[in-house]
Amino acid sequence: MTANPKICSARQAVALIHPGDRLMVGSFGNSGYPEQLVNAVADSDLKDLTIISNDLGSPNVGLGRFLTNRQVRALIGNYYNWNPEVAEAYNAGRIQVTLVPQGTFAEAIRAAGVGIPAFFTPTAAGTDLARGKETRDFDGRRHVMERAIHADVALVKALKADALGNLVYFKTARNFNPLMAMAARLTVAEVDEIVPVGALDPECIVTPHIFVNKIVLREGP
Amino acid sequence: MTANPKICSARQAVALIHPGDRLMVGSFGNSGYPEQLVNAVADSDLKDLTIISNDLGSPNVGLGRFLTNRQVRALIGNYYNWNPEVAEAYNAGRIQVTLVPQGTFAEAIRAAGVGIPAFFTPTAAGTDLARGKETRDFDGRRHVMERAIHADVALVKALKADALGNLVYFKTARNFNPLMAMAARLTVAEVDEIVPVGALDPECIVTPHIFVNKIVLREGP
Amino acid sequence: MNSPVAKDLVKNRIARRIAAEFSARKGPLFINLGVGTPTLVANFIQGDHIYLQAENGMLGVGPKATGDAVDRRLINAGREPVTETPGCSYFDSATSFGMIRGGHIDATVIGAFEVDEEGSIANWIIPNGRQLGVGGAMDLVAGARQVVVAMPHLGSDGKPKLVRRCTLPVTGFHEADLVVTELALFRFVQGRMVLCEIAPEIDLDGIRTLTEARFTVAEDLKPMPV
Amino acid sequence: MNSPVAKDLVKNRIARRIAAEFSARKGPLFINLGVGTPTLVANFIQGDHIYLQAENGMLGVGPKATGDAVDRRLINAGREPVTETPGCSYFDSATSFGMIRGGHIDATVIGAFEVDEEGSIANWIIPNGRQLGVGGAMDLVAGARQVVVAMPHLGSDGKPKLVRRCTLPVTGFHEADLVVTELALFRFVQGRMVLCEIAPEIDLDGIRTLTEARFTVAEDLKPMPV
Repeated sequence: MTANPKICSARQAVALIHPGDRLMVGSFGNSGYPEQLVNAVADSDLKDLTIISNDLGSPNVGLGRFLTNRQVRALIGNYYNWNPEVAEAYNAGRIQVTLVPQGTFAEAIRAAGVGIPAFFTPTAAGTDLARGKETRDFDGRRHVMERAIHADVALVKALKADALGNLVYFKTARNFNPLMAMAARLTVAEVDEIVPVGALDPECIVTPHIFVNKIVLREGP
Repeated sequence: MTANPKICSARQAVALIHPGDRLMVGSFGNSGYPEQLVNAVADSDLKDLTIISNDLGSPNVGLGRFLTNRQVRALIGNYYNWNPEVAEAYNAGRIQVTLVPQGTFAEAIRAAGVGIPAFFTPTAAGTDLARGKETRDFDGRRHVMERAIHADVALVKALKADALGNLVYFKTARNFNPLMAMAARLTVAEVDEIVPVGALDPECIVTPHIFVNKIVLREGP
Repeated sequence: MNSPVAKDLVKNRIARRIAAEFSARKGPLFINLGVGTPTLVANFIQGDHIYLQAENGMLGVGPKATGDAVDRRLINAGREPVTETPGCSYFDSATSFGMIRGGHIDATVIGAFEVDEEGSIANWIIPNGRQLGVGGAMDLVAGARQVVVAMPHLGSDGKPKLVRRCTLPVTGFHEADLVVTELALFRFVQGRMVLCEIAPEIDLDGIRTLTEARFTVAEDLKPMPV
Repeated sequence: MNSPVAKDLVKNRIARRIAAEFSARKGPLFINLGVGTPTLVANFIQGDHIYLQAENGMLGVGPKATGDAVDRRLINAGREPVTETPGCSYFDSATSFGMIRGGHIDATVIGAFEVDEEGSIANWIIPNGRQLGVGGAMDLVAGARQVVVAMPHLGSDGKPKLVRRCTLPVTGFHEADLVVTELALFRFVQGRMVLCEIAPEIDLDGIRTLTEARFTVAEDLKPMPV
């Protein structure tokens, strides 16, 4: 029997990321993020990364390690108040930050995954976060045109994968993970368990294996 | 104990539809459609309906009954070759027909549900189905702007509802049902079974009860 | 200026009044509560017809989790561990904000730095260089059917938070429907701010003094239940 | 004009050749098969690295269902009852076409009325007033990474189906990547049609006679395996 070519270690997965890549990471406030993949990136020599994520964890914790380690060139996300190092680095001119309202952020990542290059949303119309963006009225209401957000690599966290790469999640740890799995050229899923093909209910699979290129089994307790 | 106000009969549900309404109906080739609700509409005096559905069943079968019964003013959908009465009625000038590519149709219904008034897709660019529609280049490729497709009432078919109205589906009978449940002002779900609240796995609920206004239990075998 | 209401009473009074607004309404009612005072609203809601949504992907949020029930994988949008209610469900963030943007959420309760007389709300940033975050604030004010603002009548600097025109970066224009402070309840009716209830500690002149925004007074102005 | 290949051999020959194309490729490979000859491709695919998608909401479509396994609630996009394969999954039509439009489907195999020398495809309607349907055809040709056309070399009227410019309403412009008929295999390379394989029943002059579209001949023109 040949080994499953989708299964690899965190270190092997991180070797597929290149300096300067646009990297999506599922997360919401240090919950539902691929901790061992994130640590493997933080322990690597990767630099100049654009990190696309809801937030950036906490200082030197979770995704925050990327910034503490000076691996970040740019951030695209929506809420960095949980990690004051972001504002510091931004004010010091060390990183670029693009704030996108959370719902627009989620929709733009989905859009990238499903081949929609742009869409209109009422969110943020007229505000500072719509500056420079095209606007347009639909049904008498001002809307903003938002572009899809693509990535080179997505690191996502799921509860379980089957051996093909079908994924299921756990409660609110689902967050942006299923969206990001669709939106990158390469998707790596960190999971707590790998189960045999057929062990997941076909009705309950959230991310079909077509979207998953590599599976990393979380090590240790 | 008070009766569950969401649960009603097919006839009671159909009484909530008005002549001239835009009516969405989940279906794909006589599979995964709310048969008893469709029959209740066909047996009613409702007229001048705009039917938004993938196809229109077969002549005098399923959704086809609406047309055979002359209840249709307009159709919005994508595949009517399974029901030759549609082309006949269209050629005779008895109904309007708007063809939308199937993927655009699905996305436009979802868009209505999630508050996106318009989006761009590469599908149909340059073809007869994009005639009169705004086009625009993104990343060097021609795209068509498509508008959200809303409805007054959605009739959907699910396998089970819990008493709140959370829904799960059965295999490919899922089709457009979860999308349409989001896109109408009033959503009625026909189900094979109503289970107690808590009986559906929260991870596997496809349509949260926020999208469901009425539940009709399918009667008979 | 100072509020005549003791500081430790403010939050619960506001939360209780907003909860009463929802308790009286016919259900089912789907509500998203922001962090801070809005979260307290859940403690005062009467009736089982109200379902709480958390924009990080949950409908049917239960009370805060304590002890062994704490799991970092089950949190609300304020990162607090919470519990499940029967019939709850989970979904991704695009679906969650689809509920919000698509007009399926009946009400959102949010805090604010400023609300102006046109109903515009500033609640996402104070430009001081220390904050870089918007979260779901703009989606919520644009998408929820009713936008309820829960805030003290005066800022910590003693200045009115109900202003003629927002001075801080705006979260959404003309979005506020109801504003509840410890001193008053205002509704926006056809784009105009109307004082509908007034707390026992203050009179109309007092409200006018502590409110920069211009407002009309409801014909049936009522005492605010406290 | 007539094809030198017996009519009853045409469909299986085309399907077998396309299947060989996929069998030789590294997996996993995700493929959407249209109705008719494209569906037959599944019968000839070798290897377990290929997964079939049905645009009505299924990944991992198995063989046609027969007998007791027939359930109208488990069908492919051609309304045929099908079976499951291990690891299959179900999803709504927006997600299904998201897979297609988003470039996640490696190949789609479709029939066509006409393909022109620029790779434009006409396969959705013959304007005769009897048809009113497009289905997923336009999404598939626009979205799939590789568009494979499976069709007889000549129409039932004996005219070439490989034309200079489509005369029927077009499904998508410049979308064809590979065209397989019972007589030849053409690839579109940098926008130009190249004859790569030729069937044993015919020679190059014969192909030119039966093909209106202009094409170049591959340096390593090969016999088409039949």
